[in-house]
Order: sequence, then C-alpha cells, then structure tokens
Amino acid sequence: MTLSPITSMLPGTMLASSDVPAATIAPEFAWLGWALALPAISALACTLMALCKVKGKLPGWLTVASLGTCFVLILKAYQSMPEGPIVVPLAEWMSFSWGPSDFHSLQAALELYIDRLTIFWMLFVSGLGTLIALYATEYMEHDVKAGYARFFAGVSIFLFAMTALVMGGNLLLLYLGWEGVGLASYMLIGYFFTRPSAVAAAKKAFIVNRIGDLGLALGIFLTWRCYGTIEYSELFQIAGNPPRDGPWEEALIPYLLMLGAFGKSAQGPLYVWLPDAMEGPTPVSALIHAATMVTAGVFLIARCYPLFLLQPDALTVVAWIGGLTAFWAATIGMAQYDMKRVWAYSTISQLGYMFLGLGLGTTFGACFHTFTHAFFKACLFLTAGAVMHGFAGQLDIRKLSGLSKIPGFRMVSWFALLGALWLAAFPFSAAFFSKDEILSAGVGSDRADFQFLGWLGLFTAGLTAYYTFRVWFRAFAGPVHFEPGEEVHAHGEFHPHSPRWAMKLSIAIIGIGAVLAGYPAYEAMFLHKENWVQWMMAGSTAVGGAGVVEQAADHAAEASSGHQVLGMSAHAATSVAGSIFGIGGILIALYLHLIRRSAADSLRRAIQATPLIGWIPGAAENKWYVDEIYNAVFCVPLWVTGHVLHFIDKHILDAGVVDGIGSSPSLVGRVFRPLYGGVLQSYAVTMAGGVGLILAWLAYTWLRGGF
Amino acid sequence: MVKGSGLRYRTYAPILPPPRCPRTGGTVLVTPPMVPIELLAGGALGAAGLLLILLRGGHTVHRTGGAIAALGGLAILAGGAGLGAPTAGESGFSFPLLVALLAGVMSAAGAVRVISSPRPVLAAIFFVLVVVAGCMLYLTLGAEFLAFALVIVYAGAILITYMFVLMLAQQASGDSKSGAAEYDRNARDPIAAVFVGLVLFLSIATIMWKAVDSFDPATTGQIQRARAWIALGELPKGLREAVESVEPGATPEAGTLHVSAGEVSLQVTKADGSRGSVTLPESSLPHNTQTVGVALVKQFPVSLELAGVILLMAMLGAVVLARRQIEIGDAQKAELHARSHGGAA
Amino acid sequence: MSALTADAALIRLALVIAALLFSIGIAGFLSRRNMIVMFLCTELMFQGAALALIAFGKMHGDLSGQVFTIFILTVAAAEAALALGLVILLYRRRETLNSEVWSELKE
Amino acid sequence: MSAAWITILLPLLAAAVIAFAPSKMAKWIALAATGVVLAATLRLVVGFHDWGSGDFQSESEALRFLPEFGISLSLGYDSVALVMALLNAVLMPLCVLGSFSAIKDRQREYYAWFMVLHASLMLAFASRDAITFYVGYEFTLVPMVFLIAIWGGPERRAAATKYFLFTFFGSIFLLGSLLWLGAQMRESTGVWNFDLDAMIAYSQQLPADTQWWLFLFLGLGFAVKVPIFQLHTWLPLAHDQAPTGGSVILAGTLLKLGTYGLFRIALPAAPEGAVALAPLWAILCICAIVYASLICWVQRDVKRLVAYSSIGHLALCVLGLFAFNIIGAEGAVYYMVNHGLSTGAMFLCIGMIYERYHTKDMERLGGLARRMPVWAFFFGLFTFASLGLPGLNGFVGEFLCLMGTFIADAKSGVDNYPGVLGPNYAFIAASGLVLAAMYLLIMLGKMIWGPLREPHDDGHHQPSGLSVDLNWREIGILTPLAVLCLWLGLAPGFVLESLEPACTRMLAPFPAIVQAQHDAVAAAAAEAVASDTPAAELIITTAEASR
Repeated sequence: MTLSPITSMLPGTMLASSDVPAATIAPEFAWLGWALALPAISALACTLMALCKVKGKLPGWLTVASLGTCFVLILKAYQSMPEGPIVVPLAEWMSFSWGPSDFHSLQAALELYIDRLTIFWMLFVSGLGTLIALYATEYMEHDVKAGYARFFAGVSIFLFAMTALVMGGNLLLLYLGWEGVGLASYMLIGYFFTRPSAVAAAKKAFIVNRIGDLGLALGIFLTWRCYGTIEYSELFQIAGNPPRDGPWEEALIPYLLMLGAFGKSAQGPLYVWLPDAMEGPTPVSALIHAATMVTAGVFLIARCYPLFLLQPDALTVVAWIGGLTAFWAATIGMAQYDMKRVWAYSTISQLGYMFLGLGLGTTFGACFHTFTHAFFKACLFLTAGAVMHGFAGQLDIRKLSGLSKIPGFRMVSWFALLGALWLAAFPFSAAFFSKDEILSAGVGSDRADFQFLGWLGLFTAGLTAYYTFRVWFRAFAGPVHFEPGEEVHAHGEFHPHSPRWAMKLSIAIIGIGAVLAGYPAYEAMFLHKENWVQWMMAGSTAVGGAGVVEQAADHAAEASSGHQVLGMSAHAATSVAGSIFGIGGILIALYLHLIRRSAADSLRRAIQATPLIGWIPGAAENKWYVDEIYNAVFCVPLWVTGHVLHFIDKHILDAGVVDGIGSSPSLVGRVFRPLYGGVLQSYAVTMAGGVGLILAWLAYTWLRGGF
Repeated sequence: MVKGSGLRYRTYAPILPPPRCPRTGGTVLVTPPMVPIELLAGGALGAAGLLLILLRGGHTVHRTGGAIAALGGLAILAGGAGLGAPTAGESGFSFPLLVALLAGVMSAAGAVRVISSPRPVLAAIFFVLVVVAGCMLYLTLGAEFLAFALVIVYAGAILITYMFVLMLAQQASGDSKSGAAEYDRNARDPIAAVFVGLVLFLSIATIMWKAVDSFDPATTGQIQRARAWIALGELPKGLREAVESVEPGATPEAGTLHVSAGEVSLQVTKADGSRGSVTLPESSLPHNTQTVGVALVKQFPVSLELAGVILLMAMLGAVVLARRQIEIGDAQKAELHARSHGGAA
Repeated sequence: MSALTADAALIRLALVIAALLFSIGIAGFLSRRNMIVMFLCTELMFQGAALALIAFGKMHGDLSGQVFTIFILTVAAAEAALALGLVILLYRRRETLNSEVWSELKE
Repeated sequence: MSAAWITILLPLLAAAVIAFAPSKMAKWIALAATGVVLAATLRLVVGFHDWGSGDFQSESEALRFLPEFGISLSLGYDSVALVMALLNAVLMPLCVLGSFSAIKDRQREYYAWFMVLHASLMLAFASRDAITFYVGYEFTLVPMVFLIAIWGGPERRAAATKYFLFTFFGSIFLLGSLLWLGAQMRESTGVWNFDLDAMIAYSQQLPADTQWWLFLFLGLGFAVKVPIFQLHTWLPLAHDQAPTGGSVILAGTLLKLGTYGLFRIALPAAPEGAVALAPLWAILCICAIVYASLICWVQRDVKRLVAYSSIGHLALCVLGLFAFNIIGAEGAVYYMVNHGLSTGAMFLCIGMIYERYHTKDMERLGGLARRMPVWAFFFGLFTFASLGLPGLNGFVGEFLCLMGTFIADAKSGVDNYPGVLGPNYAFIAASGLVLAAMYLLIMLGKMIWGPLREPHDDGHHQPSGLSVDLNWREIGILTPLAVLCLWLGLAPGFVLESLEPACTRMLAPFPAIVQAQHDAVAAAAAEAVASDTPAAELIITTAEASR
C-alpha cells in the first residue's frame, strides 16, 4: 500500500484502511530458527565456560560472533521476506486437544511469526546487541578472571529470550521470552553480586517484572478463553469476532496485557525498578535497560494492537499512563546527580512518550521513537560507560567537569553531545521527528484529554532538554576537574585511561546509527517518499486488526483529525512548539550549568527558602520518596503478615492445636494415674466404682424391663 | 448479572452435603432410669454432706455444715422410705415404724460418724451405736434371735477385739497424746470415695426400693405362718406342748400336721387311746428363735458345720499370726531371767 | 390392712438403711487411711448386707435370710480376728496404721 | 519374571543383603540396586505399549494371596503410575549417592531402610489392588520414621513422632473408607474384590450423598499426605529434621503419594463428592499458596523455607486436579514430576551445604557464589525452575494448572470439560507467582549473592573432608537433575502426550456430573428468582457475598 506522506501522518486513516493479512505457513524459512538457536548455543557455551572457569576473552568473542550472525540472518530475512506475515513452524512445545473445535485445543508450538514489525524490531535488537557485546568485550576486560563468561552468558540468554519474545509465534512463546529477559536482566543487574545494592536491585527488578508478568499470564489465559487460541496467526484473524465468552472477560484482556507491558517497560506505578537497575554494568544498561528489553512493552502492545483497538478505553488508559510517566520521570531526572540515573529516568520518560503514542493510536510514531531512542540512548549510555570506565566508576556530575578537554575523551564527549541533542529532540534530529509524530497526534486531537497530554508532552520535552544538557554542560563542558570513583586500583596519581578501539568503534557506529535513524523522516519530509518505518509498520499487526476497523475508526478519528492548531496544521504547530521548548530548555541549562554554575545553587537555595515549595528540590532528589512509600505500603505489611502467620503456624496451629491433640491421651492418663499408685484403696476405688457402674447398668436395664 | 449470580452461588453451595444426606447424630433418645426422687435428693444431699465432712477433716464449720446436710439427706431418705408407704392407705403409721425410723436414722448417723471421726476409738464406739441401732431394726423386723445375737457377737466380741488392737497400736505410737494422727485427720481422695458410694447406694437402693413394690403382705403373711407351723411340726417337744395346751394327755402322731389356709390340725391319740384330730390355736405358733433354730439344724446343717470350721480356722490363723510376732528383746530376756532368779533367791 | 402397709414401709426403710450402711461403709473404706478404721468400715458393710438379708427375709416370709445372717456374723468374727492380727503384724513392721505406706502393689 | 517385580523385590533383597554385608559395602550395594531398579523401570517404559489407551497395562499375573478376601498382588501401570515410578527410580540412586559422605554412622541400617522405602514406594505406584496399594502407601512410614529418628537433626524424635502420628491419622480414614467400599461391594456382588478398577467402577454407581461422605474420608486420608492447608504442620518439621536423602524422597516422591492417590483413587471413586467438595478444596489450596508463601518469606532456615514452599506448590498441583479438565489434570501430574525434580534437587543442594558448614541458617550463610560458584549455579538453576521460569520444567506444570483452573467453570472455553472453579480462583492462585518469586529470590540473594558470610566455627577447614566447591560426585548427582529440568521444560510434548489418555480416562465421569449440577443450580436459581421466594433472596445474597 502506498500512502502520501501527509495522510501517512494521520494514524486514523492508517488504522481505518489497514488490516492484518492472513499469515502463510512458510517452512522454507526454517533457517530463521538459527536466530533463536545461536544465542541459545552461545549461552550454553558461556555457561559451561563460566563453570569451567575459562580465563580469556573467548566467551566474549563467541557471543559477538553468534549475535553478529543473528543480525546477518535478520538482514537476510529482511530482504527475502514476502509481503504478508509468515509463520515458521519449528517444533512442538505444548499441545492439547480434547475436542473438535478450536476451543477444544491449546496449541503452543515453537514457531516463529514473522511480519515487518518482527523484522523491524529484530533489526535493532540484534544489531545493537552485537555492537554492545563488542563494546563489552573491552569494557568488561578487567574482570576477565572473575565473571567475564558469566556476563556474556547473561547477554546471550538475553538475546535468546528477546528473540523468542519478538519472533515467537504465540503468546506463550512471548511469555517465555518475557520471563527470559527478566532472568537475564536479573543476572546482569546482579552481576557485581558482592554489592548488596546490586543484589537488591536485581531482586527488585525481577519481582516488579513478575507483577507485570502475572498480568501478562492472566491476559494470555483470558485470550485463550475468549478466542480459543493464543497463536497470532489465528488470533488476529478472529479478533473482533464476537467472543465466545462474557463481555467482561474480553474487556479485561488489554488491561492485563497492559499490566505486563508496564512492568517490562517501567511505566506507571511499576517504573521503580529501572533506576536501580543501573547497578548493572554499563553495557547492560545500554542494551537491556535502554535500547531493547524495556521496549518489549511497546512491542507487546504493538503486536496485540488489534486486541487493544477492541477496547478504545484501554488505549486511553495507555495514553494517560504514558504521558504522566513521561512527565513524572522527567521531574525526577532533573534533580539527579548520577549520570546513569539521569539517563535511566530519561529512558522511563522516553518510554512514556512511546506509550503515549500507542495510546493516541499512532503506533507508527511509537515504534519510530523506539527506533531512534534505541540508538541515541545506547549512545548516551555507552559514552557514560566510557567515562565510568575511565574514571574508576565516577559518574557524579558534581565531581566531573570539562571532560571534553581531556585527551582521549574528546570523541566520547562529542558523541555524548550528539546523544544529548537527540534526546533533547533538537530540531531536525531524528528524535525530533519521532517525538513530533506522537505529540502532534495528541495536540491535534479533538479530545480535550488527548490535547492536554500532547501539551504536557511538549512541556516534558522542554524539561528533557533541560536535564539532558544539565548533565552534558556539567560533565563534559566547563573547566577541567575530576575525582576518581571508588574503584580506583592504582595508588598515587590517578590517570584516567581512555577507551580503546572496541569501545570507540561501537560508540561511533551507534552514534552514526543515531544520525541515520532520522533518515526515514528526512526522506518523508523532503523527498516525499513513504517513511520507511511506517512502511515497516504497515501490514503488520501494529496498525489494526480484522473486524476492528469500525471501532478503530472513531477512536482514531477523535484521536487525530488533523485540524488547525494555532493557525497551522497540528504537525507544524507541534514542531514549532517542540523546538521552542527544546531550545528553551537547553538555554536554561546553558545558563545555569555552564555560564554561571553558582546560579543553579543559589536558585536551589532560593527555592528551598520559599515556604510552600521549599520541599520540592529535596523530594525530587529523593525520587519523590516513591520507593519509601512502596516499602511502607506493600513490603512492610506483607512482611509483618508473614511473621504473624509464621507465629500462628508454629505456636498456635502446631504447638497448640496439633500437639494439644497429640498429648490428650497422656492427659487422660494423668487423670487416672493416682488410682494405680500401688495403694490398696486406690485399687479398691476402681473396683468398687466398676461394681457400682455394673450395678447401675443392671438396675437401669432391669427397670427398663430389660433382661 | 443474574447469570453470574447463579454461577457464583453454585460454586459455594455444594460444599454442604447434598440434601439427601442421612441425618447423623440422631441417636435414640434415652429415657432416664426412674430413680425415686427421694433417693436422688436424699442421696445427693447426704453425699454432699458426707463429702463436706470428709473433705477437710477437723474443720468445724465444714463438719457442722456437712453434718446438717447429711442429716437432712438422711431425713429425706428415711422419711421417704418409711412414711411414703407404697399403698398409702389410711395411715401407714405404726409404733414399730416409729422405732424403726429412729433406729435407722441412728444407725446411719452412727455410720457416718464411724467413717468421719478422726479418732479410731471414737469410730469404734460409734460402731457400737450402729450395731445397737441395727439390733433395734432387727427387732422391728421380727428377728429377735438375730437382734440379740448381733449385739452379743459384735458389741461383746468383735468390738472389744478392735479396742484391744487400737490400744496396742495407738499407745505404741504416741498418737493419742497429740490428738489424732495425720492419716486419721485427713481422708484420702474423699471425692472419689463418696462418688463411688453414691453410685452404689443409688443403684442398690433403687433396685431394692422397686423390689418392695412387688411385696404382697397378705400372701406373705400366710406363707410365713404356714412355714412357722411346719417348723412346729419339726419340733416334737413344742408340738407335744401345743397339743397338751389344747387336749391334755393327748400325744401327737408324727407327720400328721396338716396346715390349711383356715386352720392347723393334726392327728392325735388321746389319753384314752382313741385317735382324733386337734386344731391348734394361734397362741401355739412357734416364735422366731424356734423357727430359726429349726432352719439351722434341719435345713442348713452342713452350712452350720462349715461356719464352725471357719471360726476354728480363724482362731488358728489368729493364733499363728499373733505368735509369730512375739519377739522379746534381749533386755527383756535378761530382766525376766533376773526376776526368776530373784524369785528363786 | 394398715399393719400390712406399715410392714411394707418398714421393709423399705430397712432396705434403704441397709443400702446406706453399705455405701457409707464403702465410702469409708475408700477414704479412711487408718487400717483399723478401714476394717470397721468393712464391718459396716457387713451390717448393711445383714440388714438387707433380714429385711428381704421378712418380705418373702422365709428364714433363710436370717440363717444367712448368722453365717455373716461368723464370717465377720473370723475376719475381724484374722484382719486385726494382720493389722498388728503390719503395724509392727512400719510402726504406723497408715495404709498408704503399704504400696508394694505398685508394679 | 517381569521388570515390575524386579523394581519391588530387588530393593527388598538388597536390604536383606545390606543388613548382613560389611559396613563399607553397604552404600555400593544400595547404589547398584537402585541402578538396576532404574534400568528395570526404563525397561518398563520401553515395553509400555498402552500409551494410546489410558488403561492399565498389566505387568504381572495377579498373585492372589488372600483369595477369600479378594486381595491380590497384581502389578500394572498406566502412564501416570509409570511416570511416577520413573521419577522415584530416578531420584533414588541420586539420594544414595548424596548420602555417601553425609551418613557416617550405622550405614548398613541407613541404606537398608532406604531400600525398604524404595520397595514400598514402587509397590504403591505399581499395585492395582486397593489393599496392596494401601500396604505400600502405609509402609513407607516405617522406613521414613527410622530415617528421620536415627539420622535426623536435633529434634528428630519429635519430628519422627509427629510425622508418623499425623500421617497415620490420615491413613486410618483412607483404610476405613477402602474397607467400607469393599464391604459394600461384597454386599452387592457377594464376593470380596479389592481390585481398584472394579472398586472405582462400583463406587461410581453409589448415590451422591454416599459419594460425598466417601470423598470426604478418602480425601482426608490423602490430604494429610499432600499436605493440604491446616494439615501441613508435620511437613516443615519432618523436612527440616530428616537427613538429606530422606528429605529428597519425602519431597520428591512421598508427598506425591497423596496427590497420586487423589488422582488414582479419590477422584475417580467418588466423582460426585469430588465435584461437591471441589470449591472447599480449592479454597484451601488458595489459602495454602498465599499462607505458605508469606511464611517462606520470613524463614531463616533455608531447608524449612523449601519445605514450606513445597506446601504452596503442591497446593497449586491439587488445584489443577480439581479443575476437572484435561489441562488441569495433565498439568497436575506434570507438576508432580517437576516438583519432585526441582525440590528434590534443592534439598540435595542444601544438604551439600549442610555437610560443609553444618548450618542451614541464612543469617549465618551467604554470598556462597564467591566460594562455590558451581554449587551456586546449580542452586540458582533449581530455584528458578521451582519458581516457574519458562523454559524450565516448573513453568509447564504451573502454567497448565493455573490455566486449567482458570477455564474451569460453566461458561469456560472447555465446553466438554465444565468445572466448578474458574477465574476467581485462578486470579488469587496466580498471585503465588509473584510471592514465590519474592521469597525464592530473597533466599537466593541471601544464600549465593551478597558478601561472603560463613559460620565462624568451621568456616574454612572442612571437617567433612569435602572440597570447597562441589566435587565430581556431587556434580554427577546434580547434573542429571539439571538436564531433566531443562529438557522437561523445553520439550514437555512427549510426556504430556503420554499422560493424556490416562487423564482422559480419569476425567471420564466428571463432565456429565458437573453439567448436571450446573443445570440443577441454574434451574433452581431461575425459578427462585422468578417466584420471589426467600430462596431467591438467599441465592442473591449468596451471590453478593461470594462476589
């Protein structure tokens, strides 16, 4: 299908006109199974090496090789794949059938569902995976003797799980990948397992994700209940047929799936694990917690978009959660001092934008932003990693300054600047366009709440620009000054050691990728060709589903009926406002953090002095105390309940009831024991008592006319 | 959602057993045995009193309260038994009954004191009271011989033995000085004891009480008289005297006593040698001692012998037991020896 | 007629008193610890039994009850003789009449 | 002589031999015997040709040793029994291996008792006669009590006593109901017959209320063994005090006797009662899941923690059984196997730690990944297996049980398998996923991650003469389990297919009964609502209350 760029900017038309084509079984694509197998193999190999305590960089190179091959395979698939989606059966996994109809069977085979969305996602997942693995071969070298192999085992497991998640042909495989990436991130966040903070962070990440996974699992159950299948190829064909089950079940599906997505992508109430996840090594933060894994939520919603379109209210919820999370995280990010934490909050915020886009109906915008974000955020993290690597783990922007003037860090600094500009959505950067896609859909909407979300997003863009450049101006610009972090090994004078080729190479490639990520937009803008990303979206599940067109149409229509905003089209308005906000934020940062750094502190002091809002800076630095609140509301009560139950179980149920019953015989015995103390009379008592009872019985029967 | 409501209702209701379940626990209702209310009340009251007395030996308040309760229970029992006559005709009252009531109360109270008095000697003395009261009861029941035998044997023989033993024991261990011994003052678990006693009393007394219902005075009286007459037939001397009192000089012919409902007649040969039958008057009915004697020697001679043997054995046994235990310390031996010598000198 | 009912009342009274004596005897035997008093209590029980026998004899109008009472007297006498002998014996052993010091029956 | 006989008689023979063999030889004889039994069981699996039909495949001539009472020793397997027997046969040699260094004194008795345990378990799984099943089921008590009471921890006597009395209490109900059923059969048919199939076929004819009582008692008998919520207090103590091998078999196979008994006897013998009581059981299971998880959270003793966790896991398994549909049933059976493997493996791991440090206290142990990475790897693997990570075995059973519960109601997708549970149950039960993750990860965090913590008394010199990290024997113990966990997680297809006919056979009577109940209640509700009798209010209020 070909759309003119302008109409292509309107998701509504896209939704209304598109449809999920039926999938064709294509066994000839079985070689794509290697994309799944290679990471698994390298994972096993690395695990074995870890167990056999293999010294040397072998595991690293093995991983890089397998991931690279993966990437090549995906490229091959990209070229050779047909128009419509294909299903590649690989093997049996779980299959039941106990009756004739669909509802009498539960089929979950090891199979791939390949459409353009899959390819699109796999492209940057495997590509970035390879590059970051390459980067890590050097970054992790200083513990070649300790956990090198373990690290790469984790990376390989992650890639395997992510591949299963994206390419899997049914929701159960997606669930497998979903939990698999959770495991990988658990392993990698807890990589420095002697640090209690790292262990705690890993635990937190897995548990919070498990909450989301719970929603996802229940969503899968419900999907099966309603539609009798969990295989995409059938599901999206029959989605929208009147469900065989009650209305509430069907209405619940998208909300439960949403819960899973929020957990994995750190949205809404479940975002708390991502900042702590920065305890992991920086390549992990770049790969898993910035570029790929956290976008799994976006992928889930894009993949199951037809189910969401059946419940427009669910999409509204998604939009709200996304927009608010974007704003919330940005406010926290403005007050952090740890570079990686700032980038972490910016990740949450950007993911919020993506969900906002999904909620507003422009999956294209969301995926486009995912795409660009993957690159520039990876670039930012890798540069941060380079700094961390060079300055012995120092990331506090109060203790680093003017790095761009230090030889060996210039290139890093400029790429950091690139990433910062992109993150700040500087005009005509890639992120500028992708973000524009999303915000214009909101600003140009008829619905007041969507408009509000749009403007909130624009304002958040300003905040983003501010905190991004706050970091850059503080750390990379200004007078040269640094203190090494706590990981300093050498005594005496500290010399920052600059990154070598592998790190520089991957940074460079990813930076260039970040630049190129904007190319589709330029194309669409100036050459008036179809946006490549949109072309990738088209014909995939991300843009609608069979039989949902009419529900979708009105939602999309009210989502964006590109009417006039501020006298120009929604797009133009958004672009202008976006650039104004962005540049404004940058200028404020420039003044406060480069030109007169003292002003920032005096401003802070001024705010703290003012009575009503004096608490704000401290609270923002403490992440609005969300963790503490969660602790008090959820963990502590459960923990107390656990202790109470343990007490009940041990002392009341076991020691009380059970042992009480157990000791009752001996109690009865204790009653009669004195009668057998050997004293004549006690025996006489029993004897006489017995005689008495017998007599009584005789009398009784006799009087009742017995005998 | 009505459908939903039905659904959820279903998930909970069947936890209960299905309606067709057999009714369990519906055991047959037991009608309590009809113990006469007098027995129940009196027994319970008396038992309570006895318990009070026994529980804290030596404590006055308890003893008095207990004694009152026990007497109350006793009164209920005796009154219920003696006055609440089975066939409450005009008035079931008579002089022997009055005596019997007094005697009964006396004996029961005495018994209570026997088991409750902290000093064995008192106990023994109260036992004498019981025996005497029992003797009175026997008299009212028309067992004169036994009545006196009882007094003689018990009060005369057995109790004296007890006294001797008591004196031996008590004086040997210096209990008499310091009031009663500890083991005399407080009873060992009186609750069990009184409970057992109560159970026994209720069951026995109930059976006996009911047994009296089948008492038919008229026929019993006739039977008694008939037996007495027959016993007279066994007594040649008494028979001769009886005949003499009616027909002087006549001698009864053996085995011709004929007892009929109306009169008692027997063949006699008169003084003139002519044979004829004589009707005996009520006055010549043999009295209790005679009849008992007859029963003993005629009906139960073997048992009589056995009793004798038992007594003999007992005597031998007592002697053996006692002898074995007489050991004389060396000092006493020497003393005896010296005395004998002194006697010699 | 009245005499006869009086007889019935008499018998019933005697029986109740007999049961009472027997039970009190039992209670005493179980609750007293002085061996001599315990034997007194057995004598009480004998009393009860004898009284009951006589009362029933009266009730059925035959003499075997009284005869048996005579045997009871005999046995009681014998029992008293032997038992008291034993008591002396035991007393010499332990210098006390407390029956609880004799607990060799304990297994 | 068929392989089935070998699996039962050989361990007994081995026990006799061990009892007189020199103490050095005991463990080797035991190992050899268990190995042969494993081989024999595999032979059975290979020779098993009834995968298609759920029927029993008879393995031996019925040995009628009490013909006048119809009690006969006849061995036979359906796929479920075979799978359970295989699980037992796999675990046993590993336990024996695991006891090599742990058991130092009275070795002969130890291994002899172990062999007896082995034989009785095999008998229980193989017997097709109610009485012989009961004999096997009950006789496991004796060796287990000795294992706990002689080689157990400090409170071993109390643990053994409680274990014995508690389970015996349950077994009395079981035996009572079995005998009652036999007597009823004799009244109707005139002959004694304790053949399981015959008994089940007969008791399915009984009226509903009779079946209600029958299931109440049968279920009570098995519930103690499982153990069901509130009947579970013997379990933590027994697990905690038992020697490692004992705990493994206890968790791995003995508890499964309860669920297996439910599957094999209680459910098919009294389907009406099962349907009527299913909500009660389900509620108990849900309570157990939450309760056990929360208690696990605050445990300090890692062995107790695992013990409590298996209470929760088996509750989920029983929940799957009471879904009355094929997914739930297969999931439950599969879950039995997986729980046996992963929990057994965890107990083995803990035993290895206990041999080295003589403590199971998580406050005194920690950060062991630094000192013993290989052990840490295995422990982590089995932990994730038991918290149901997809790709590992735990997930399949857990997922299927939950799904079975989820779709088990009148309007569920499984039209020809309606159930009496449903989403309301599954939603709560699924919270177990999160809770399990919580306590298991807390355990992992304390045991293997974090700074190294070792008890000071014997931290560095290993009194047990064991290597710092696992030695080859221990690796050899854990590796097969790890492989099985992975394999069963990635390729459950074969096992599930083989289980399907047996489960279908077990479930045969249920759909009709459940449907009838639904119809009856719906009709009652309809007419009650139509005529606003007090019953109507009752129903409405019940609905309100239950919503």
